[in-house]
Amino acid sequence: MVKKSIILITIFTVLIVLPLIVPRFYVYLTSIILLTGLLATSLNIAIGYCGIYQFHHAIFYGLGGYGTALVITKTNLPYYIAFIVGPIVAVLFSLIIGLICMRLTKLYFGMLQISLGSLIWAVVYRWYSFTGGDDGIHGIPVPDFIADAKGNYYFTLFVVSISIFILYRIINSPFGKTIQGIRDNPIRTVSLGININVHKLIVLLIAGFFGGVAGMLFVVVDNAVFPDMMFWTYSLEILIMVLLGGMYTFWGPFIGAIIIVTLRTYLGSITQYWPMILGLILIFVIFFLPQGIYALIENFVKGKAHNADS
Amino acid sequence: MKSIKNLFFVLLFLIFVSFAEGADVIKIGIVDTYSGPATTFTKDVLDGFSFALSQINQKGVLGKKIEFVTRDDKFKPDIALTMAKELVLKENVDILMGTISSASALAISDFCKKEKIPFLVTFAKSDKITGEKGHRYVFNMNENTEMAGRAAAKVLSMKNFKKYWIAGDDYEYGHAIANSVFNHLKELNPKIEKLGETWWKVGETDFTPYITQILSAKPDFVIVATGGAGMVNFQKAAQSTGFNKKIPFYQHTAIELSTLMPQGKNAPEGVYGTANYLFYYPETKENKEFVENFKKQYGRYPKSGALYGYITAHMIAKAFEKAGKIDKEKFIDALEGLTVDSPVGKVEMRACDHQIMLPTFFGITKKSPDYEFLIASDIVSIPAKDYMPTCEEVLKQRK
Amino acid sequence: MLTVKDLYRDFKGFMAVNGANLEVTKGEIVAVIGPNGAGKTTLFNLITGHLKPTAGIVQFKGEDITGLAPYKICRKGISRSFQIVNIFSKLTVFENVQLALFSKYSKTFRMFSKASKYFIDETNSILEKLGLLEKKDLNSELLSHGDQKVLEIAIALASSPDLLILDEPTAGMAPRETERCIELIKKLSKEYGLTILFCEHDMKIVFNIADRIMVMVRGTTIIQGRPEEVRCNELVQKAYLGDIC
Amino acid sequence: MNYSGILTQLIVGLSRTMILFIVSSGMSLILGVLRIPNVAHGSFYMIGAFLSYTIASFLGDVSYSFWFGIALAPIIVGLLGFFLERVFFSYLYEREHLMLLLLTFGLASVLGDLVKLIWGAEYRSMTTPVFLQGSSEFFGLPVPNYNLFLLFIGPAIAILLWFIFNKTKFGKIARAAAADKEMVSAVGVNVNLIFSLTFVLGCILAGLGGALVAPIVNISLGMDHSLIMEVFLIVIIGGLGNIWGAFLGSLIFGITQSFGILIWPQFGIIFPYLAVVIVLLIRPRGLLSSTW
Repeated sequence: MVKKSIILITIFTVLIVLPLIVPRFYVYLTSIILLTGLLATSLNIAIGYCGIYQFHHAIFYGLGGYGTALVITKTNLPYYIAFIVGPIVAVLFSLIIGLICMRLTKLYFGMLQISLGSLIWAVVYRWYSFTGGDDGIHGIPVPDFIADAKGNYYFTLFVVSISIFILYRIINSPFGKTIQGIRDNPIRTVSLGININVHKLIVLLIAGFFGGVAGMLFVVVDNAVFPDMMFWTYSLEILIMVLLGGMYTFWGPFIGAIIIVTLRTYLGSITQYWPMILGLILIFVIFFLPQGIYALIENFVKGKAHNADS
Repeated sequence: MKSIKNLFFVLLFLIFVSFAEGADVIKIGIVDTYSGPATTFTKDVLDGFSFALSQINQKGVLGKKIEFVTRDDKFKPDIALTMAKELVLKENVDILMGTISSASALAISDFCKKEKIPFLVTFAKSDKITGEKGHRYVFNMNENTEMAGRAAAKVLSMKNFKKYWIAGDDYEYGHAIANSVFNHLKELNPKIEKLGETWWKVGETDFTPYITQILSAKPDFVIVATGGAGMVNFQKAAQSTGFNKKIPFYQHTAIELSTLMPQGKNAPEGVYGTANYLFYYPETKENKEFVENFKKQYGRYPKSGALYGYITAHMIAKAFEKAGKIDKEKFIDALEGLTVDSPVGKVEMRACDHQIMLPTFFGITKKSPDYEFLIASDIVSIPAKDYMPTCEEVLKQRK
Repeated sequence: MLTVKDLYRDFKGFMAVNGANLEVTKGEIVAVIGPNGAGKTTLFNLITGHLKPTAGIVQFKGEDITGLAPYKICRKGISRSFQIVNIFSKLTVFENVQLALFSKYSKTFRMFSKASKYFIDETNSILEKLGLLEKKDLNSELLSHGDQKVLEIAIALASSPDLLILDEPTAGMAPRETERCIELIKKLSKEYGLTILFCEHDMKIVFNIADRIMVMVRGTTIIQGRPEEVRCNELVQKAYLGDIC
Repeated sequence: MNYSGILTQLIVGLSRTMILFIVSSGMSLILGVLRIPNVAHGSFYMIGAFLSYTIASFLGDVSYSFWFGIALAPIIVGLLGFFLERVFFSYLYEREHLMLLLLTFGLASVLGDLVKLIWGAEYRSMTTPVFLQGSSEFFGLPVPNYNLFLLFIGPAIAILLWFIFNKTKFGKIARAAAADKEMVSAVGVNVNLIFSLTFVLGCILAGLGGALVAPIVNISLGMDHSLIMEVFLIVIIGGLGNIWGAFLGSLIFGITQSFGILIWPQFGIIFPYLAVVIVLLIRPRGLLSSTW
């Protein structure tokens, strides 16, 4: 327990001093990693901790981004309202989609969510006058104090840290345990007197909200939004991050996001065959690392501790 | 201990060398689409560019060599922006160029404005690039939709068509081209009328239903605004329905090699088109030489993209020479109003809006005994000054 | 305490439960027996609301609970275990039981407090009763099959039900585990005064612990009575037990 | 537009729907029997198109080259499917759907890049076979002969599949295995073989769809992605594993798409999605029974 908090504090300290020592590009990259980590973690709340087949999580990421971007570019409202509106738009759609899909389970739930999500994507993709269509919206202004790489890095770090802390608390709360029970055994949970639909809906709202927060952060860091943020293939990519890192662990998806974003940035720039590499990684993980990388690290650390004991 | 000291000196030397070498090259970052159908066009830009570089680098620019790195944006603006950031922030490129996607071009342009990096657009055709969204750091090295439309309108206004139909890809490029042609046509010849419009989704592959719709309306002439792969698909559908024999139609780039070559002898005849470059026209010494050397090196005929790439390389080299040192602001000052020689004659970078001035060729598709594919006949060359919007018109959009 | 009157359930023309009657009074252990496919599990599902009856009435403590949602029936005080192992496999033993307590005290919507601080004593005491205290930090999927069945009873028990319904509690258990389980059921009934309704294949167990037995054949109740009454009933023997009287 | 225009529009729209149907019937089989939400199905379709191009251009300008393409391309795709099923899928049937979905996504990414390695990133284009070139007049408007050919072949495939799954031993066992795998293997049937064959049949249908679509489109990278979501939705609204469901779903999807564009061009592409949502709201498990 003590060990864990030491590791966390060390990582956090490194993250705080990072912009002072590394070049701008790495600061930017770390911002992207942080917000993508939040995105993957928020998806894991639904799919890993509650067993809901949230196949189209990218929709909420995109809605959060578009909500923020549209308030900034189309209205004169203050910035902080834009930052709040993004996630709220994501939650609203999360509620609507959730209510519609709730009657179905597993694969059917996922497929209906994908079709509803594709509907939203299609509207965003086509509505030039409002959303910028396939161009997206770019050159979005943000307040001066977060406009440069350092500023938006600290803003991202701050928001992501708080979000992750909240998610961590939720997972370890009675509510968090309850949704894990729903995941493991929905029928049994019902016989305990728990209304699973209400719990699942709340989980969807939480996942949608923090997905939206990640989208809002993307606007702050990249000053842009694009319809591809909410295309179904990106949803699968987030799923891969979750699976790669470890689905039933809290930090796994974050680690998955770090790995995928870093690889994508480096390999994507030196080879055109990044999709193939991603595909091969995925196949490898499915067959040889079904528990994810975090579990591997954990076992390794535990194994070492065990060896040291004996 | 001594070995460590030696190692230290070796390291120091290596760092020095790498810095020295870094200063010895002009580094250009290219972001473009190298996967998916658009590759047909971007490969030519790249080959035209490196073809020109191989000449330029023989004597160097200010004693330095020009080098370039490429990044694939997969035709997606989000990836394009990430790649541009990587090239500028990490690879420290001096100049950015590329993109066939207008969305990518506009996204990178916004970023370059913020970072004060010159950005030379090589194939994206949105008139917003140098128009509404234009700024000091962005240059367009090829025609735009507004120019293409004006060029076509100029020629079509001399023909005797009255009833027009407009059709095209339902996205910005399609609407921009079609509106530009029709609006300017209406200006030049107010008697024409528009019977109707048809729009299909981008990436539409089978045009037969739309063609039957247009046929039933019986217009005199159809303006078809498709881009990329849609060009070939529409012509195929026109051929199989006999559309081209019933109603003549215009497509921008219909006479281009990229459209006609994949169809071989099966392409429809009698299609009106415009293009920036034809390897068999103008029959000047410069063009023949360019085609011959390009073909020797790459085993194929150069297309428009090769011209854009070629011009871009020479513009960059000449601008740096004129600037006298590697400085981004001086480079921009030098590039404004610069003229270079090219296979289509002298071309100028217009100073006011950073739009290159290229001639446009108008022609009608026809079978040829010399080639295994159709070529343009009845070619009319329209010089840049005759069809480009004026500086005032462009700058008015910027506000 | 529990009254089932003329209960019917129709699966596309197949009458899985075809006029079942059952009476359970407080403090009793009642067993439901019958050949495979007699409709025992369906009957339990009808009582606990996992299935809706086609016709008939289920009363609990004098109140009509027919067709209520399962979680509502649970809140009325009926708790059950399942035929196949039905635990929360990725949670620890402790958390399995604790989860039932969250539900019992309506804490399942608490999001920002630490789960590990809740109901420690109560959970421990339940685990102790059932002999699982030493294994409380183990991941429940690592338990032996027998322990998992016991854990299931522990979960059911945690919501302090008035009536505990056990569906084949000893299915798949090794003989020694079976014995332990029987002892446990007896103990729960005697020491804690729990009312238990269960079904079971093993006749020895049934006659060993049940106060009363209800026999079901092809969805219909044949008889309900004390073990010795049932044992010697002609109909039962013909349908099911063979000659053992 | 006049009525004859609408009618020809309908005929052409329907003929394109047939391609969708052929590909989605394959997906429906795989999803219905093997429970694999196969994202790589689009890749098989794309490979089918590229193969038929290669075969046709290898044989040159002869009248039978198109038929060779149509016959050979699906078979090669089927063999590829067999290989993948044995090497990858057969080990995952016991795992969650989620894993299978992600595996197929991984395979789709790999296959997409392999196509790029083999055929390059530029698009290809092939001509319609000589005897299907030109068009026939309907109410004074031309409908290409190739579209008429597709209108004929779609129902033919549907009837063939119906025959296979209702009249042959293999079909009956496959249907039984779809409903209850354990039961079928308990009576001594080699379920793995049945699964394998069903998967191969699904792949053949995807390859056939690709080969048939090749003459009327650009054969290009990315044709897998643009198709797969449509096919998925068709199968879902039709009911998993139901051939006629796939047929009905294709019709709904194709017709809402063509008429959506006519009615409201800018948002034409959202109509099919809207249709899917409405269908699923009314019948969450698809229009026709998914248990065959």
